[in-house]
Amino acid sequence: MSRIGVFVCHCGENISATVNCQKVAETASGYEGVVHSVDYKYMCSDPGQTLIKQAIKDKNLTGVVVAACSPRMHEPTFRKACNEGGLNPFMCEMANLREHCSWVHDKGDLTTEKAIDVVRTQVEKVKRNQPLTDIKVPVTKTALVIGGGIAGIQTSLDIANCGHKVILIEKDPSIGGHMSQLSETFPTLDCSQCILTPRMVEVAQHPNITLYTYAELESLDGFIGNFTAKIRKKAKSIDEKLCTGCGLCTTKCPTKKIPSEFNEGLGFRPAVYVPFPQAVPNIPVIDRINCTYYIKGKCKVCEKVCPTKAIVFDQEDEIIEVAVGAIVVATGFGIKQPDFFPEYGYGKYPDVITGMQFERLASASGPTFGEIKRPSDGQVPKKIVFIACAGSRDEAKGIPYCSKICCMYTAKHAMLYQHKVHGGESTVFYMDIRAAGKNYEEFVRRAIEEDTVKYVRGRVSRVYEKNGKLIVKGVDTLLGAMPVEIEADMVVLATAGVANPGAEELAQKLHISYDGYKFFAESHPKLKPIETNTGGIMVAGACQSIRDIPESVSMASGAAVKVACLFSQNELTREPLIAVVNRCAAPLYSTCVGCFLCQSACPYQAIEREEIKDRSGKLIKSIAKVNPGLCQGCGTCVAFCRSRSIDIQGYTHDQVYNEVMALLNEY
Amino acid sequence: MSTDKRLVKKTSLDKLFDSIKQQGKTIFAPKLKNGKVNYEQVERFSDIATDYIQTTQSAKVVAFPRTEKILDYTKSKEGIAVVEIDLQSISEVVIWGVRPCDAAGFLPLSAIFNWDTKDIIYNTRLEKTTLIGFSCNKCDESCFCTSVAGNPGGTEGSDMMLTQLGDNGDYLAEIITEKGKTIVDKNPDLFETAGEIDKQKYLADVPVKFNQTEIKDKLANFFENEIWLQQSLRCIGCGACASVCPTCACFDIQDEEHGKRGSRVRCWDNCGLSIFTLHTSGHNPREYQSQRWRQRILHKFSYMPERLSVYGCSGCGRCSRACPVDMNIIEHLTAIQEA
Amino acid sequence: MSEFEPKVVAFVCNWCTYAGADLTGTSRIKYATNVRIVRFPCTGRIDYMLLMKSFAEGVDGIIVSGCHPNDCHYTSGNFQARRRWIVFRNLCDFMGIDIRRIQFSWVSAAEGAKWADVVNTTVTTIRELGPYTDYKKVANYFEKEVSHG
Amino acid sequence: MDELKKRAKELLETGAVKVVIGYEQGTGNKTRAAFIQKPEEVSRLIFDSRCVLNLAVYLNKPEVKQIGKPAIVAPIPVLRAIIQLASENQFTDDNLLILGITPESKFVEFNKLADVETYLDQHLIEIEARDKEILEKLDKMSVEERWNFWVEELSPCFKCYACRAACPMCYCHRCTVEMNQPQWISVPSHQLGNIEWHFMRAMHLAGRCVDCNACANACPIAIPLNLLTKKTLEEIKVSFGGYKPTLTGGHIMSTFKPNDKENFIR
Amino acid sequence: MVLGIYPGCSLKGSSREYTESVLAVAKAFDIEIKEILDWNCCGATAAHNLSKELALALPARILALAENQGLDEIVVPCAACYSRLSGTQHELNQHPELKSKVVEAIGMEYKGTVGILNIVQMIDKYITPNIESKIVKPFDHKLACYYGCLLVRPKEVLKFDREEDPQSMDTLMSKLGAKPIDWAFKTECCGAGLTMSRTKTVARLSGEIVKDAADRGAEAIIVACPMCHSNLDMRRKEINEYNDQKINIPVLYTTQAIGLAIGLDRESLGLQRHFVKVEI
Repeated sequence: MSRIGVFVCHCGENISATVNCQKVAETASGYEGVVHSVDYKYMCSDPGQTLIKQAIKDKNLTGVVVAACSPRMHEPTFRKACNEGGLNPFMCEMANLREHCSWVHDKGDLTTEKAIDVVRTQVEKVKRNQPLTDIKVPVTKTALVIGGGIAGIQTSLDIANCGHKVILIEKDPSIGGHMSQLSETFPTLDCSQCILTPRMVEVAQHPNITLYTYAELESLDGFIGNFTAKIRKKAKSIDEKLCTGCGLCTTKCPTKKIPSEFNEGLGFRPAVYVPFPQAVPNIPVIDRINCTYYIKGKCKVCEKVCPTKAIVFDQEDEIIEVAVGAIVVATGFGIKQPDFFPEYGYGKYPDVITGMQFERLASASGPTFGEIKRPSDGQVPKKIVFIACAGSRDEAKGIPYCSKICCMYTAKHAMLYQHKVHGGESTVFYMDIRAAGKNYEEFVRRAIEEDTVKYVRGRVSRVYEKNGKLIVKGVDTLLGAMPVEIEADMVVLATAGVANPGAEELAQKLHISYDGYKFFAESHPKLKPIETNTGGIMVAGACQSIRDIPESVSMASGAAVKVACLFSQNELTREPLIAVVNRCAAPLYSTCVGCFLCQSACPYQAIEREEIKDRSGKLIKSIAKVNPGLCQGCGTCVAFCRSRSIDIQGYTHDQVYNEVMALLNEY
Repeated sequence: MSTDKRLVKKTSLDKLFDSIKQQGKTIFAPKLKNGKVNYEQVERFSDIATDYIQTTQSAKVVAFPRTEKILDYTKSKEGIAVVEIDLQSISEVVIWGVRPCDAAGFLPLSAIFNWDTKDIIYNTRLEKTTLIGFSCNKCDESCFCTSVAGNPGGTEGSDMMLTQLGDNGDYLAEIITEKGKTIVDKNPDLFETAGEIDKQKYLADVPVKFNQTEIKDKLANFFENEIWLQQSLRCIGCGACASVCPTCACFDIQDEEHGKRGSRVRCWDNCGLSIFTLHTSGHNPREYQSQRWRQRILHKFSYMPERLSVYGCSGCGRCSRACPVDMNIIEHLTAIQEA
Repeated sequence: MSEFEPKVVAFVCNWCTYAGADLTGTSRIKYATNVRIVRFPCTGRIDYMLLMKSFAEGVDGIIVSGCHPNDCHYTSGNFQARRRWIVFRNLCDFMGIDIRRIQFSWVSAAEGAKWADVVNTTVTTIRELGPYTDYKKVANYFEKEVSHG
Repeated sequence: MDELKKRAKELLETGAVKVVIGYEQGTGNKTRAAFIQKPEEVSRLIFDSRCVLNLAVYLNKPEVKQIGKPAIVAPIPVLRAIIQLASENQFTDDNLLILGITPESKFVEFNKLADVETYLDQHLIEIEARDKEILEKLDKMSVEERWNFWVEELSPCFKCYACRAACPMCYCHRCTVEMNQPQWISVPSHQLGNIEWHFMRAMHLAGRCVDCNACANACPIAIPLNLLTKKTLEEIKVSFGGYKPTLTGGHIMSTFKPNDKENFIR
Repeated sequence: MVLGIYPGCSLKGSSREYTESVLAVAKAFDIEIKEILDWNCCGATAAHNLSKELALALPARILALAENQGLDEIVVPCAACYSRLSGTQHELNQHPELKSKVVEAIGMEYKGTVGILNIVQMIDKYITPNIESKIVKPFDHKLACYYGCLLVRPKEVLKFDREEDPQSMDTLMSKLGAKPIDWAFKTECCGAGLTMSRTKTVARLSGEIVKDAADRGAEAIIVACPMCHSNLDMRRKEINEYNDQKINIPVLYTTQAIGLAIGLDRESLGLQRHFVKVEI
């Protein structure tokens, strides 16, 4: 039998000015199961709380209703008081007499009646409350970081410096990401590699970081604090332990004319290669698609020249399994590729290049050693046109969003061009200049004012070649939509940043959501921009949305903090207000019939499959099971389950049904 | 009392109806709706269906309604206050157009409701009910009253039995009980004297399909037999058969509660449903449909004759007609007899 | 006889509408006393059978309210709920259940004034519609003695 | 038909299946389910327009499961039910063989559930004109008239649950009406409880009902309760682009589109 | 094989040769072309500037006529008409309430199910598959395929070729043995309806087109739109004045090019009607 205590708070006069608190308490004392009912001036005060604790002891209460302010205000207070009084904290409910009653209604019988009704619903609810205990989930204090760009590097270093183990995987042969390809960075124009490479080396040498390059996530199981990741280490055809990174194989490889990915196709690399001189690790891989040995079955020059016998042609992909407690996804972005801009002739005219290609041309380590030369004939372009928003903010191209970084790097490109080509003429076609960042606007102004870059506000309709020149047809909207035609030597497209081609597949492996553009979705756009909907998985950098370097780095550090918070406990403690699938005696075991339609309804992938087997191991039935580590307690599955086999603790069918009954009937 | 025989003119039937109606009685009679004929409260004689073999549901609803309130209660800290239903409030009912098998069904039903405790509510309802039977001049492949000791002109259970003498003919009225006589007494003009009439030749010819005594004997040692599984494979375990059966008497007691007030209600239950025997522990002694099918047959043809000396079947064939998967009771009983 | 006072139940989510209603309180915006609020974690948790039971137990009007699309605390509970309501409402209407008596709304934690408005307009609508006697008649089977065949 | 019988015989002879679930002649003009377990009994199998019982309902029956792997004679509604059930994890390719029957009563065997799914693309659910007319008639009524119509129609229901038993989609081991803590739906049959039961049944079938009419055919007192599921089917078509059973991709009512259209939320 | 045709005003007037060549080519490939009876104006550029409903009702009536006359598929050789008809069908299928309004206005049953083909689609579907065996004289010329503005736009409605740098005509011409040139004016504006009111503007716009084609060595310009044809062909005098250069490259319809390749009589293709003499 329930023994409920009702405590009606006056809240000074906040409640009692309009509600007859005494009458509320008196009426409540008449309800079946209510053994104690009082009103008091300030329930949340020390004496008020003592009143509750004392009553729990004296009257041996099994449940408490505090009729006071909003539970969003003081529920934790009173649950704590109950706990201290010796009652399970979840046996306490609040009736909202202040925000939902006294403050919104005038003094009168109707207001008091409403207060009585509200108290009664909570009495009937609390009678059906179950003592609950917080959920404890163990934590494996190793983080998996996916992607070795600047975000992945930063987050790995931060987590590792907190004293936690990190496994960093990178799909390419070297870490460094897009940042390693950049020439100089806005708005300071410091050399990208100069600031990045020390961090890359730090990663390689950090005792807490295990680095797997040329590796990708194969699959992921488990949940927050307890993931099991399978990692595919693609065969490099090199024994990493034996290789000293001397580079002999790469210089002797007879297949030398493979377009270099690192140089965006503007230079060449051999079939056994290190993507760039500062690569970490400094260990080559054999590109099996282009290697003569793999194509024709003979060559093996690299094997012959390797002083440490590190070449292993028959090496196979290796799958390793690691246990991790948290994951940071930092897989970066992709760049919209040719065919996308037939009107700009990208792919057709060699001197129409992307911004990233320009980075390589401008980079001291690039194919031209930093000299701006046309890819077609190696001439220095006298006139250059930069087209901003090449694809971005263009619904017709399917990319309505702003790629965010292009305004800045275009200004930088124009500036670099002006610095490198004296007397050169550069024009930037733009829609708007979006330079919201510390020193960003100043940087753009410098390009325009000091470096005399010509900014034309208008779009380019077409680029075509005529007599060895690239004719750029555009419009100057600031001069009354005047058509502009420029005979340029080179055109640079500030191509839209897009999600990585493999983003969707990866998201499905990780069970995280993604938006219509395949960027990974954050849990909340304002308040949880780093977490995903799947507990324990964070996002950092441009895989969530296009980001520049400082943003990526801050986000990466933010993700590291989230991971460190998680790892600061030995066990995760979570409120037990989560869904549970009922279990009952044989032969039913559960009323769940295993249709698993709840799985598609759950926003958190918290519903798993549980197999019930007899003693001989024969499957009796498969039923749903809620993973307490993942469930956030929204209850969507509950309302969806036809057989009502899932219920949500704290808002069970029995509780809410009787709340409604209590509202509408006399007791 | 010995059966008094009278003649009612076909053209007087409506007058008889109106007269009963005027006496303030509620009349239930077969009525056509959605292509099915069922007992409904009927206000006008012309609403009564004429062309039908048998109503979908049985007449038992009058004495044993599908849902009836037994008592009201109010809870308080002091205890529970109970108000039982007022038997006086039960109204006088006439069922018009009861078939012999339906009327005969009240015998096993009454046997169940009186075998230990006398069920006052049931008995009161039955007492306040007058059954005006119409014997059958037609039958269909589901009819088998003659196999269970009934016949298409059987008077058992009825208070008055009307038999139409040929198509468009007048009616022979057999006055069977005092209640029947009361009707005659109230309408002496409508009941003419009848000569010597052999009603047999006006009745339907219902062939005998099996021998129920033989089946009863057989069932005594038939509990473990594979026939139950074979026969019930296509049974989907609904309660259609029990709901339409004139002799099925299983009921459930439910409290319908609204805050401190509530009502205790008696309502039909169905042994065909798996939940019927489900224990709170989760154990179900009749876990499979075959066991529930066995129970249905054994109950009607073995347990009831043994314990109550009356067979639980009047041969109306409603279960076969209502069954969505064609569980034909004649076929199954014949198979048992032949097994 | 005193004027008809509609009984209205509101099923709301904890994160947006319940908080919004709290804000109505802190802003001291007055609204009709007829409404009683039942709190749920999310609109996705709200069971349509509760709406049916409310009518059966005698309410005259119902408010169901949660976070605006894209603002759900649980990201998609309100989207799931919206689908359910589309079908639910259609079926109600088809069965002759008066859907004018069910008001669905999105009220965010910042929309204290909107909450007061939703309550007041709903109460006014229901007051004009009068008590839901059609449903009450069917629900009140106490008054009927038996259900015959 | 001969082809079907031949194949059924073969399957039983080779032991590929233990039972063939099909239709046979029943009492009078009725047809009924047949469970053929011996090759020589395949001659009992029939198929014609009277065979409307949805045989998929037997696939979840424990006694039938105990016989062993079944082959099932499956006209379109049964095929639809099979796919929906498979999507609800009730069986896989391994434990079922499908002897399909085209709308022209031709035999077509399916090797995989996925083939059935593809086949059904050509046979999308279309509500019959006759039923559409009734739905339209009801739509034109006032709310009060519709309410009275349904009170009238549903009041006689005595809750035999034949509709539930005949429905392949109602396979829950414990139906919500059998839950009693809380008791969502009154056990006794009365107007309110009946309305609640049929309402809930229609909601539970929303996005799952394959429109086989088994429920209405099963009702001993001919309540047109399939109108409710038909109405939800129509609404799903209007609001979410229609329902077709699919093996993957979630369920209409457990998925959503952020731009689902409605005009009733303030 | 029966195909409906909606000619529109141009094909009955200034562009008779287009009609002639379409019919001649169709005949050569055993396609029966049935003109929609009682057709009306498609609304062209004027209607949608006045009233949205009118602009939808005019094409809808044409489509309804086609439906009611039992035509499942129609070819619309004029690019502007094609754009209007396709746009209307798309819009009405998307908006049922608009549809019912328009149906009421035209007073005819309208389902919106007729297949609408532009000339290139029609050729692709019914002619290209059988063309190889019919070619008697490969059309071995350098050609500038000119698409104009309406043939491929708007993409979301037509879902045909890519808007910028379209390729379908180029592919088609290659099949005839021609060498389409890569040039910059495929979809540039020809000046369209300004040909009457602002002839100078048209001369400049069309002039750039013709000049680029000529500069890149094209021997002919291939078009799929009567308006484009008029401007590039009929306005050649003004064009040449603008360019201050005499450019004689002819302008041919796709169907005329096909006709020549399969050896049809030049007269039956209406080549004699061009202002710029066709000498290839």
